[in-house]
Amino acid sequence: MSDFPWLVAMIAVPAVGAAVVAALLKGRELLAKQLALAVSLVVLALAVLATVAFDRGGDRFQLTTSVSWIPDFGVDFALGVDGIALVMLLLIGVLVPLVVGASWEDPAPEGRSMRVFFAWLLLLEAMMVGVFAATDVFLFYVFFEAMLVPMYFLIGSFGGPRRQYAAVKFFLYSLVGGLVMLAAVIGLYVVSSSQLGEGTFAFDALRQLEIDPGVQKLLFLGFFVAFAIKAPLVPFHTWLPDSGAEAPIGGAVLLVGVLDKVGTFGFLRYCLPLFPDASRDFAPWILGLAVAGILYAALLAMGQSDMKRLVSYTSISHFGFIALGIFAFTTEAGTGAVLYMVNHGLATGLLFLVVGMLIARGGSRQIGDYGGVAAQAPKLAGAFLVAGLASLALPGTNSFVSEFLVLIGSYPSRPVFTVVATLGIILAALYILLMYQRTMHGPPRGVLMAAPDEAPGALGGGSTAVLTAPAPAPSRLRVADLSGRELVVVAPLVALIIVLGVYPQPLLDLIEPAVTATLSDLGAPR
Amino acid sequence: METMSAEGLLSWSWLLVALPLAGAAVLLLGGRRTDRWGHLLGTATVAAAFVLAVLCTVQLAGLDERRADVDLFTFISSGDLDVRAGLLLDPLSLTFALLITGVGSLIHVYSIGYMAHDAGRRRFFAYLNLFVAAMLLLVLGNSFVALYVGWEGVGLASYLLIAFWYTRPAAATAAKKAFIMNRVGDVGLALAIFVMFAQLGTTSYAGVFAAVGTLAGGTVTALGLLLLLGACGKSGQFPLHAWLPDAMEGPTPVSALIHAATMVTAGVYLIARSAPIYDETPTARAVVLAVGAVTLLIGAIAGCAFDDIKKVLAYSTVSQIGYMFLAVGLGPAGYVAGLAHLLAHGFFKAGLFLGAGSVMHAMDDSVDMRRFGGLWRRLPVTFVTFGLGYLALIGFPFLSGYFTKDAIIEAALDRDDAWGWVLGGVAVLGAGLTAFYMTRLMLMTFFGRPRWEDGVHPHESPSVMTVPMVVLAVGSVGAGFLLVRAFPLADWLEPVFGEEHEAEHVVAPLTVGLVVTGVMLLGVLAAWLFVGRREVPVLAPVRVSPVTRAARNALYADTVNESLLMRPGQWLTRALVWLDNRGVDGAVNGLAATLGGSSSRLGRAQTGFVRTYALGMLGGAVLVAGALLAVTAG
Amino acid sequence: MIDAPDLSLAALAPLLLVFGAACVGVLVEAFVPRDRRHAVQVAVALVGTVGGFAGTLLLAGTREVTAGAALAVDPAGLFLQATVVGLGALALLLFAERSLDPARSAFVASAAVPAGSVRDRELATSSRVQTEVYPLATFAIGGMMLFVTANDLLIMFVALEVLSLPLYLISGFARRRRLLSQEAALKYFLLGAFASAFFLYGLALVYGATGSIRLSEIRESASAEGGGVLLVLGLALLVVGLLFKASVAPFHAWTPDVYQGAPTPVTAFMAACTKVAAFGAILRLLYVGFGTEEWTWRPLVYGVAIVSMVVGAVLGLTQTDLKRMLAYSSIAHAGFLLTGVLGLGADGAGSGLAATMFYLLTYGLTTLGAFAVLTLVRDGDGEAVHLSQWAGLAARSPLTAAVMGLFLLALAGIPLTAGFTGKFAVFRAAIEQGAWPLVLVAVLASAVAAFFYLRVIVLMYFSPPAVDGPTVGVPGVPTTLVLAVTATATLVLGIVPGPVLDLAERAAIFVG
Amino acid sequence: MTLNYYLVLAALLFTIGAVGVLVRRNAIVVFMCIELMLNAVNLTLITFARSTGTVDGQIIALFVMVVAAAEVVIGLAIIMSIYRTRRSASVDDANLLKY
Repeated sequence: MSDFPWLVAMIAVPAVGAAVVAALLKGRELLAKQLALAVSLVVLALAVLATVAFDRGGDRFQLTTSVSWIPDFGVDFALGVDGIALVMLLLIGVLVPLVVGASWEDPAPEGRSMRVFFAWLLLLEAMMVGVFAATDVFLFYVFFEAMLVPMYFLIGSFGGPRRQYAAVKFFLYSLVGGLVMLAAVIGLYVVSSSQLGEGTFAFDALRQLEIDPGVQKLLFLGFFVAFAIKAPLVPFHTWLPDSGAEAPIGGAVLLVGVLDKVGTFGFLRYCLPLFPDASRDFAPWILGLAVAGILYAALLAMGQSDMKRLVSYTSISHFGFIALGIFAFTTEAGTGAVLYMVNHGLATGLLFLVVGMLIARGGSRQIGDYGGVAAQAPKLAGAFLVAGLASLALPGTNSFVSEFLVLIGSYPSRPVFTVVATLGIILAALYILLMYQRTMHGPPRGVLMAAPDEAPGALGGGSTAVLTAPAPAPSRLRVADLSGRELVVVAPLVALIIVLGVYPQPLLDLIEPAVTATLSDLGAPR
Repeated sequence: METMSAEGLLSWSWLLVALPLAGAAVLLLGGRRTDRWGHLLGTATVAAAFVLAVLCTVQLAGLDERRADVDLFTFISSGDLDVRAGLLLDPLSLTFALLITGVGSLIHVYSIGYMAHDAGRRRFFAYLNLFVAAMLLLVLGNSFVALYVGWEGVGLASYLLIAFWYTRPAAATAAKKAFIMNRVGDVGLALAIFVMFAQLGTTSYAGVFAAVGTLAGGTVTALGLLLLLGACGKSGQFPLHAWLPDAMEGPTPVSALIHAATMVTAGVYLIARSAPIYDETPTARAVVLAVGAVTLLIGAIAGCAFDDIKKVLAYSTVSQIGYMFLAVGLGPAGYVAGLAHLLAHGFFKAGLFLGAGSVMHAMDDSVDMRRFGGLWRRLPVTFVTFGLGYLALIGFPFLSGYFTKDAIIEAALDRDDAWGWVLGGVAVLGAGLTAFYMTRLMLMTFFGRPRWEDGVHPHESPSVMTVPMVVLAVGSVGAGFLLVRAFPLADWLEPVFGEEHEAEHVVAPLTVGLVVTGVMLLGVLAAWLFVGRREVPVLAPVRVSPVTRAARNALYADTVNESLLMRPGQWLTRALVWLDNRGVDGAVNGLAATLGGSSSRLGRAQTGFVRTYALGMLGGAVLVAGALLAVTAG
Repeated sequence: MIDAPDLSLAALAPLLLVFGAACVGVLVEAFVPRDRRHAVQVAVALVGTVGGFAGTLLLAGTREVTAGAALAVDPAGLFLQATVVGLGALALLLFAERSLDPARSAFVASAAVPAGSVRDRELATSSRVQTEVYPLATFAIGGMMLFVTANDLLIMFVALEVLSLPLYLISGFARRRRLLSQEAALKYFLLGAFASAFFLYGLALVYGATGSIRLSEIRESASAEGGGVLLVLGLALLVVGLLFKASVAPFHAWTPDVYQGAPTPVTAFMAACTKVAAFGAILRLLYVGFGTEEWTWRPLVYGVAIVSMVVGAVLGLTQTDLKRMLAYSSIAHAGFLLTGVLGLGADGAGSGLAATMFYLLTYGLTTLGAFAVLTLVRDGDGEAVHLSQWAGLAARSPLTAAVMGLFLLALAGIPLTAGFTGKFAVFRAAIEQGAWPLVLVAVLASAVAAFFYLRVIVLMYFSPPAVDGPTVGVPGVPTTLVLAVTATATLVLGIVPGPVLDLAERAAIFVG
Repeated sequence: MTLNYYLVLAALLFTIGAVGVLVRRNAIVVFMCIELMLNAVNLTLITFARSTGTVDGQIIALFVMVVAAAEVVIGLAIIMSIYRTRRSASVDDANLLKY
């Protein structure tokens, strides 16, 4: 069972699926959707089976595949996962089918076709799997950059009013980071060739290098910039609110839920083990950035009037917690940080989906255009509340476990940073409840009021397309509550949020060994 | 303290939490199809929990250890951190469990009637069940983490219930305010847990209390203060008390159960539970005392000035919990007294709120006492039950308040130092104020000439509402005597707080009793002089003394919060948004603009004239040659 | 009594084939009736170039210095020759495209007729096509092949002229917008001649300093008595001449104008082949002739590389004409190539040569393809090259947009395209020699450059189609072939570059 | 060393040519200046041939003349065609292509 090339399959299936979907004839939209859904479900199944095949007690990297790819550069097509990568693969597997479901009834922007949307989506999935599964730094880089293209087209072709600006901004930010990292990757290769005779990109080999501290600092910074932009840490963050706000909901979910995790994943997988000394030297600064980011982004979130921007800022704040957990260098915090990546993907994913469903009904992203929705769409409100509570890390939801682990794990080694970070939980409550109160509570307001001639339920329909706000008008409209399809999309996330909130241990058992290994690479100060 | 795992019925005690939780789940997920019987299910689960609690208590009383651990499953385990989900059954936790489920059941029953005509009744019972589950987890959990989970759980339930009528902006805002101020306290609690883990490597009661002695004094004090911060947030103590009166926006049964009887006393529970920590740190304990005393007065003073019946009761709650903090702040001498007062308060304050609810029910949901008056004839049952609760609260001799409050005052005086006298004095003064504002309330509500608005026809509430009120009234009459004299709570709690040492009294109990009663009577008299004798104006007089104005503004707590925190926060947020857009993002866009600008500026060099290009080439050639020569020379 | 120098005809076969084809072409002009001329010319030119290409492949591995040590037929030379002649053949196919332009050719019927004259107008509509371009282009290709194998400065100079003169001419052959075309020719010619004067003066000085013009001997005497002022000046002027051809800033001024004015197929030809030839010569001159003077020219190359990358990337930002934009991109890429040139280690070690040659191949293919796409999108008078005209192209013609997108991403150096592999190779070569600051500048420059490639994609995909937008012509067999080859190559060299990299690796040998 | 005079003279001629390219407008004259530069090079070559005592320099000079001749053909052709269109041989008139 375990010698089946799970990871290759998980990359190949969606890639092929994307090609097929793209090749479909015009007008075969429905078939395209069904194919996309089927493919993504297959990937989910593969992910689950791979988890079964994964032996917790076993080696660091399992389910490995390695084929020589570019011998002249010493590049292998080498895949393999440790617990950290595995849980991320599971997250991808869970999110993509839901995104497909959520985008099911989106109307395509004129001149475009949802067929293309789903094709890009599947390609993106393949790339994301690859980036987490790669155990060859070159391969990782290739996926890291190639991943931009599908997301670029998702934002640019299917996004909101300012999608062009957002898409280019997203692409250039990531590209700059990526190119700087490229320089560092090559540098690493050169170092390896000088130490091991011939250059290699194999992660396990590079881990053994003894790099001179000065060089380490340079290389570390090269990687760090790329990951800090991706994650994103303040002050490299300003692309995220634009992208998050303009991206189609499906894209936004994957962008914030998975794509950005590549940054934090990169810290843990590459920065720490490859450049231990530099990591230790820079840790205080990075922790400073992280903690500042937690509060800064949280305050900014409160200042937003656009729901999608708000959610994006909350994510930036959460990434601060993850970074704090990673650079605290303790098992508890590290494990918590990885779990946080997963949980944040689920919680913020749900939040984005629900916000998208609300926007689809009201046709506006402005908080001020809503009010009293709960009275008419209790299910929607409920899902919104669960997502919000998860996002403010209420005990009983999954996020609590990870946030608690991060903080309690960081406290012993970094008390000051932790105390400041803990203030973030007050702000989290503030920004979530502010948004919830303004949209769901109070008397009906804004776009819920519409001209009498408009038929009741005119705001129904399940699409998550991003429109611009219609002018508010006198009388009341009925907001359709979640449709059956939307419930199917939302329910799994809600369930996972609760279950992982009460019984997170299975995931922790998967993650912890990998984190311990990483920290042992970090080793004692040399 | 080594732990012995529970067997028999006790090992099923997790059902205490599970039952109401299941109820909540069914009601929330079941949707409309559970509307018809939802409230019954909700009540049933809590009632069942109560029965179970009683049985557990009986069995526990049988054990010589009077302590049992129920280990359930691993909650969070990573690295050195190992948090197991489990329950700790001992007299303290079960006492609370009984109070919560008992009073809870009564209020559920009451709510059946009270919410009969509300479209969201099912939702209401779901939230109530959720609250009971969380509250039970809070008191039964066997580690600070479990407590924290329940702690925030009740916070959520309280949020949902305060905002139950969420279409009213006031309700929504009050709910948010409550949650946020609670969160402030939660930060303290969370930090305390971090410190425990960092210093002791564990968060379970057993582990922490066993090792707390080994900690440095400063650390223990820090622990104590952090826990106190949490307690203040939850129990509406100074300086985090401003949310509790606003919380009255919720339906009255909620005010009775959550914001009077149970949740707001969680802080007292926390401090009592953490006795081993506070035993190590007189400093923190002194702060607890100070908080208690200050809050006691603030609550009492504010209570005198409001015309909103629920607000008055809310401030009374604040003040009474101040008494409890004062008590537990006294240490071993006061724990039992504090808890006794807590239980008694649970009865009579719940009763008073239910009574107030019944009054509102009769007065078309009006809460303005200036529009009441002369209700005793129309609402006999309510009047009687409410009256008994009133007497119990002001400490009328031989009713529950009398015993428990006096016990606290005695304990305070027994310190036999200046502090003792100050605290005792404050407590006595508080008793007088309590008598004043409660009498004022009685007079304005039940006596005098009716000042009802037109179209209001007061009528007694249905029995489903009155019965619980009667039960609670009985409780408020008897609880004090039972707890202090008949079956001393002290003996029952002895395994938790150790032998009750019979302190020799500085002032004879009888004297204390007489003094307190005297002050109480003075308060009543004053109230009659100010309110009872003359006609109550329907509109609150505007030209009043600064003292009254201050009292009406609850001593400006909200004003301070707003001007010190809210406004600056909003300002800071606006500033940061500006900074982020203009500054951080502006820098990036600026860079892009600069590149674009320099591009078109450099582009000018591309004049299209061959001769310019040639010049450029020549210049380049000269540069190249020069550079090369320089390199060679150098 | 002078004895004839040894001529290894085998080693010269590719050159002879191409030049032969060119001469035959001239004869064809004279003797074949006009109506059949075009077909014959195309046939002859293709036979010559494809034959030459085959020849270079057959010769793979030979290392000999022949023709009186005037030519060095070595692996590197052959690799570059193959690249030049291969790309040349593709470019010739673009020349031969007849189904796109309503007048059935991109070239003016008779260059001698004044633009805008009566005769010109009637010719513009006539079906008469001119065929001199084929022998001219073939001569240019031959010159380039000679250029990259020239083992002595005189041959190099002659080759330079042989490749340049035809280019000057055919730049002026555009059928449409003739004024621009002629202007381009004039500028290219004057500046080109100016530059070759510099090259020649450099030659003279080097000759004076070393008493020889043979690269190997220059190397010896240079290492023997070190770099005298004369030698250094000579080197400088030689380099200037070559950098001009390679359109490296600050000698780039002609590039945008000429690229824009010349007929698009010719632009494609220049962009791809001239670049290869020029860099081939630069590599040979610096590695063979001045390999020991490496300490001298390294800082120079370092400097011009930075200038070139920055100028190209920054100036490209605000271009609205696609051909001009690609011209600036070619300037930037010249900078990237120079980072590869720096990859020469002590005693000839280092992967610089291989990397640079590989980059030349990938860049040539990609840019050729990009220009080929330009020829498809047309409006009333010729190609629609203004950026705004490309808005919403994806909606109108998805395939065209997709192919263009691919080439642009490759130019931007996105992984899984040839462009990325090339960039990686040259950057690696540079970092191995410790030139990481240069690489840092390079990556930032390529990020800036990426912006204007992206802008085209944004326009094609994310913008609403322009009203009265251009029509996308249906390419005939030749252009289709070119697009197919270049696109495929761009992908293959991105996904499985192994074999070709290996080839370049093994071919990285200069003799002489 | 008298030969240096020739070199200096050649250098001067080359410079004059280069400057001429920069300052003259008429395409023909500009082109002539370039020719002047080439001939300056020839002079240099001959001088060096003399100093080094090899004939290579003279041979190169011959080559250069041939090439120059070829260049003239091309150049004049281009200039003529432009002149016939625009009725002007001024290089400054030809600047439609810029920026």
